[in-house]
Amino acid sequence: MEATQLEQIVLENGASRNGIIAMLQEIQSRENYLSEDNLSYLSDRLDIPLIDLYGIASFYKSFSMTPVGDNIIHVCLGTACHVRGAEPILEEIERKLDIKAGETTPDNKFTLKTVNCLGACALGPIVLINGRYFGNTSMQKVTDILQQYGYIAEVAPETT
Amino acid sequence: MAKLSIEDLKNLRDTMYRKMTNEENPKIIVHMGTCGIASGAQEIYDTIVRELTQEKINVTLKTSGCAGLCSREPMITIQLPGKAPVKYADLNPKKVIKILNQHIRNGVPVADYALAIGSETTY
Amino acid sequence: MIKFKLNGLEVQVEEGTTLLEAAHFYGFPVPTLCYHEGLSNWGGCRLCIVELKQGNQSRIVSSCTYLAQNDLNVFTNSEKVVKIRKTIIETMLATVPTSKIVQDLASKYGVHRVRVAVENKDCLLCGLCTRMCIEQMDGKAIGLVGRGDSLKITTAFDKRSDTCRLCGGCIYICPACQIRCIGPNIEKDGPICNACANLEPPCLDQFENMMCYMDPCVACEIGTEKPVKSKL
Amino acid sequence: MGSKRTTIYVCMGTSCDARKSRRLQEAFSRALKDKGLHDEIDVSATSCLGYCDEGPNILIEPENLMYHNLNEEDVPFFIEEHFIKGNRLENYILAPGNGELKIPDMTDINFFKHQRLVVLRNRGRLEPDSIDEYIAMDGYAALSKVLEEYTPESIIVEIIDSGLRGRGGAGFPTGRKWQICRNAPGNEKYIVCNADEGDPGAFMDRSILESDPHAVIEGMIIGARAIGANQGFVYIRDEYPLAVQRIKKAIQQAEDYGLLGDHILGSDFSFTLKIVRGAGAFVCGEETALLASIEGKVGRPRQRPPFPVIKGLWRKPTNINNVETWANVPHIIRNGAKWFSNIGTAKSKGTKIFSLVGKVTNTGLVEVPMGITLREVIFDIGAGIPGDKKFKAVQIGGPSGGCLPDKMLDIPIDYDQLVQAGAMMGSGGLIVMDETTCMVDLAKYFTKFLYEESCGKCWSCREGLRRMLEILTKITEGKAKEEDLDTLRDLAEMTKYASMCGLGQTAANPVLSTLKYFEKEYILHVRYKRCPAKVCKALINFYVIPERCTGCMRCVAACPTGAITGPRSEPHNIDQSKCIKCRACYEICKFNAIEDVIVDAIVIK
Repeated sequence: MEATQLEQIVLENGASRNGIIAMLQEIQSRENYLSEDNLSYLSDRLDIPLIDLYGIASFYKSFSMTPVGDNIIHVCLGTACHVRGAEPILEEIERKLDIKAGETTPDNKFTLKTVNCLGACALGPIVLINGRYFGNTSMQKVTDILQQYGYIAEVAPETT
Repeated sequence: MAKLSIEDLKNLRDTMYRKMTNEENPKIIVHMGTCGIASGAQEIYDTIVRELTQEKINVTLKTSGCAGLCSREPMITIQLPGKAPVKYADLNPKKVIKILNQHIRNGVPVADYALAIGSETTY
Repeated sequence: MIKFKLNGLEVQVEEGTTLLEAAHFYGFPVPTLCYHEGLSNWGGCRLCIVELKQGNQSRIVSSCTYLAQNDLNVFTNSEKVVKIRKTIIETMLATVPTSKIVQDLASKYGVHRVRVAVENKDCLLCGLCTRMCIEQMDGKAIGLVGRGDSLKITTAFDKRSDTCRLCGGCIYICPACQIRCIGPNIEKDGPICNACANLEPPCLDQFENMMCYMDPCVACEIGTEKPVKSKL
Repeated sequence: MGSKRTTIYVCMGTSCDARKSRRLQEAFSRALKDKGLHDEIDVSATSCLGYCDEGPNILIEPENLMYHNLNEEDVPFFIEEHFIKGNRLENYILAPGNGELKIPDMTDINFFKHQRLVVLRNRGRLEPDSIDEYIAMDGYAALSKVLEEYTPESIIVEIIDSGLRGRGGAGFPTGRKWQICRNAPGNEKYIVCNADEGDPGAFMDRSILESDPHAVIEGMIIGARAIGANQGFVYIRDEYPLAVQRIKKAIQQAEDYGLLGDHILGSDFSFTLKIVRGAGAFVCGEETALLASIEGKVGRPRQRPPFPVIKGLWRKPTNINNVETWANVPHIIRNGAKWFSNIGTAKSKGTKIFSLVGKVTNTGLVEVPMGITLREVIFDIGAGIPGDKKFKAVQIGGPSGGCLPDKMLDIPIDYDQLVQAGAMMGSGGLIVMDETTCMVDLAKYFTKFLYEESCGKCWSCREGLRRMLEILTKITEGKAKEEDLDTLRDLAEMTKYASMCGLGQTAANPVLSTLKYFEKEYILHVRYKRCPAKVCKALINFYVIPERCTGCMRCVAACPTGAITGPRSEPHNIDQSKCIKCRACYEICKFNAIEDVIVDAIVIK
């Protein structure tokens, strides 16, 4: 991100320590991750040790320190989703995309994340892709949902 | 908007209350909380807009938050002037079109899709 | 002055005194691990817990972070406190079995068994080194990063810190004590990355540009070999 | 009654009753007597006829005619016209009662019938983005009442008298909290709305903010007035984008109307409100962690005392209440403390909103008066467990709450009784579980959740949870010994007593409450390596029952690992070495041909 853009974010949030989380959120929402350069800029600009910023950024779950894929998948693991079988769905997505939760596919198409409750518990299990909710999901629906975002299913090996 | 005084607030309340309780047009409320949206309330809303813009029926279309019974979302409420509100549940665009035809245009609620009639009990 | 009861004794201390300071002043031994006089109070290790009793109600608090207040009724060694403290030491021993300080605590408090899986971690995440770095050395190099399973002590972005002066303060204060820093990028950054990812207990001789405060060196004293599991 | 020709049913539903339908009934009896018709026409009360907005309503049988909007003054005229002259009064006819009203009334549907709305009274009715509609429903009337008639002290007295307790967890009396904050030394004070609703399975705060954001704002302005604060913060979860958007807009509208800002409604009182978005940390629901987060720091709790009401944000007195608590305030002021304290039990006043989720037929948000039993909520409002499954437990109070079994369902919902039962009110998540939920697995789930959310400061919380998780994992894998249960208890005790903040102190509750009420299930796992709910993968295997399998290939297609094989129309086979026990086949099979068989099943009584 350009320094002028960063400076604008700093000024919009009071240019003080109090606004630091809002600044990080703004950077995160624009770039989808927090780069070392951006954090270094904030560190110098606001005179906060870089390690403090890194500590904050790594503490809160909505920040990411590595670039994410084009599509961000959130699987809700709230209690209501858990008792209705969210884990098998997460595992199914992990198998399909061949990544673990928190990782990004090598082609940079998908990032898979978990979230601890989206507050739409009545419709569990829930999968959220790029802000769109998929309620009452099941293992069978996973491929279908992923295909809407450009996932190409492998051709199933012939079974005898 | 000018800042209100206590007097202004009371007047505004009375004006708005009259306006809301003496609605001349049929009123449709689409319940659009997060759970409603997650189960497709936006699609319902869009369908209604699309259907109604083709015709010359005056309808007050509104949104609201969650109606409470999330497992039966998406839901809408229709209130014809002078009648009790009717809540519809488990909707899809197809059902909505039928409801618009029957309830809004002809004034007869679609009993098959309706969840309940009337309002909730408040203290 | 604040007046309260400490193990049944009427005591008085100045306002702003912690219960730990009061207990130590009056000669009651309260074990600590993440506490250090020269650093801010953290309250992480929970060894210094004491019981506050009031009528039928009782509450357990860490004495290093709890300020003395009038009319408290404090017990530093109640049955409940001792039992919980033993569980804390037991889990610490299982996590960092090589720490001399934890071994001593176990021996002092009669912890003779470890019922959870023994690991060979070298860090208690007590945060002493991070407070040393920022509060005493003005290093601002290391800190607690992440939370839950990913909590660790490291530098920003796990890279060699620009602000670190290799003072060794972090190593000096570490209670797990085998802290001989070998970072994640030992080949690239050299042995001192100040990431405190102390994986092996190497000898200090290898590091010419580092000041060692350890006299005597606990690591040398107990040898470089880690105790075998059967000792526990 | 049977000898009479006609009956007039007068609706005695709540809203008709409020419109004096009882007096209407009396007027009818009187008038019929006057006209000498009382032998032919009976007058009777009936439960709600629906059409509550049109009341008072009457139904005339057997004509099946419903009239509405009747006054007692109209009655003689009405009887004259309708019964004597035989004219239908079209103006008053509501709807032809066709004898079998196909659409049930709200008050006849179990889900709505038992609910009584205070905080959610505007749900589904108001446009959340319209301040005008909120005002039409008497919104901000409580604020003007406060500014005209109350001193800050008398607001606090009103809230204390109402008996309102914090809706976010432990249930500290709200008025007392305000009073402490008001009396705390210092001129600069803050108030905070805790909208960091982190409990998985609870979403009442989200729903309030989404459907009635102005109620929260109004409550906060009143609270600020009482406490003497001029600045407030709404700390809201970032996972609720719609709620963030709506409260933002609502604040903007309130500012435009001069309900926030300088000289509110022309008074000498000024108050501004700011939104702070959380960034995904459950522990920030804890007060001191929340404050640290607002100050732009890592959300780690600190030692209390000093309590935030004495030393909070930037070491200034700070009063924190959650969304539901704030949203109750305008209603209490408008209707009076007495009105509020008449609802509920001796020590828990008013209503409570629960999010009813999990294995229950009707899921959603329910607002019920305190004192109602859990059984009523789950079986009457929630309509019980779907399918032919049996109820097993209800988890109340979020991760820090407890799991209550069937025999505890008759305790009334009340702060103190729930704590006694080993659970807590919490923010109000009710997660219903049936026989297919494994309680050990559930304890493991919560422990894992809390371990990942622990800020990591306290050894007792971080390591206690990690070690408990280690043992629970061993149990679910069938590798645990019976001594491990004692270790589990010791670890739970350490976590509960030695941790600094509320998260740690309650983090062992899921383990402790399941150990207390479902110890048998633990023993089955440990001693007999059995998971009765058939959840723990290491303890179950899937087999095809050849007699039932029709060879439809559905499971073959569903199996993600290709473990199931078999030609069409012949019984399939599951290759145990490839099976990952994902249950996909079990759930898709239409012929109950797949059975999850327990390894080394030993039947015990």
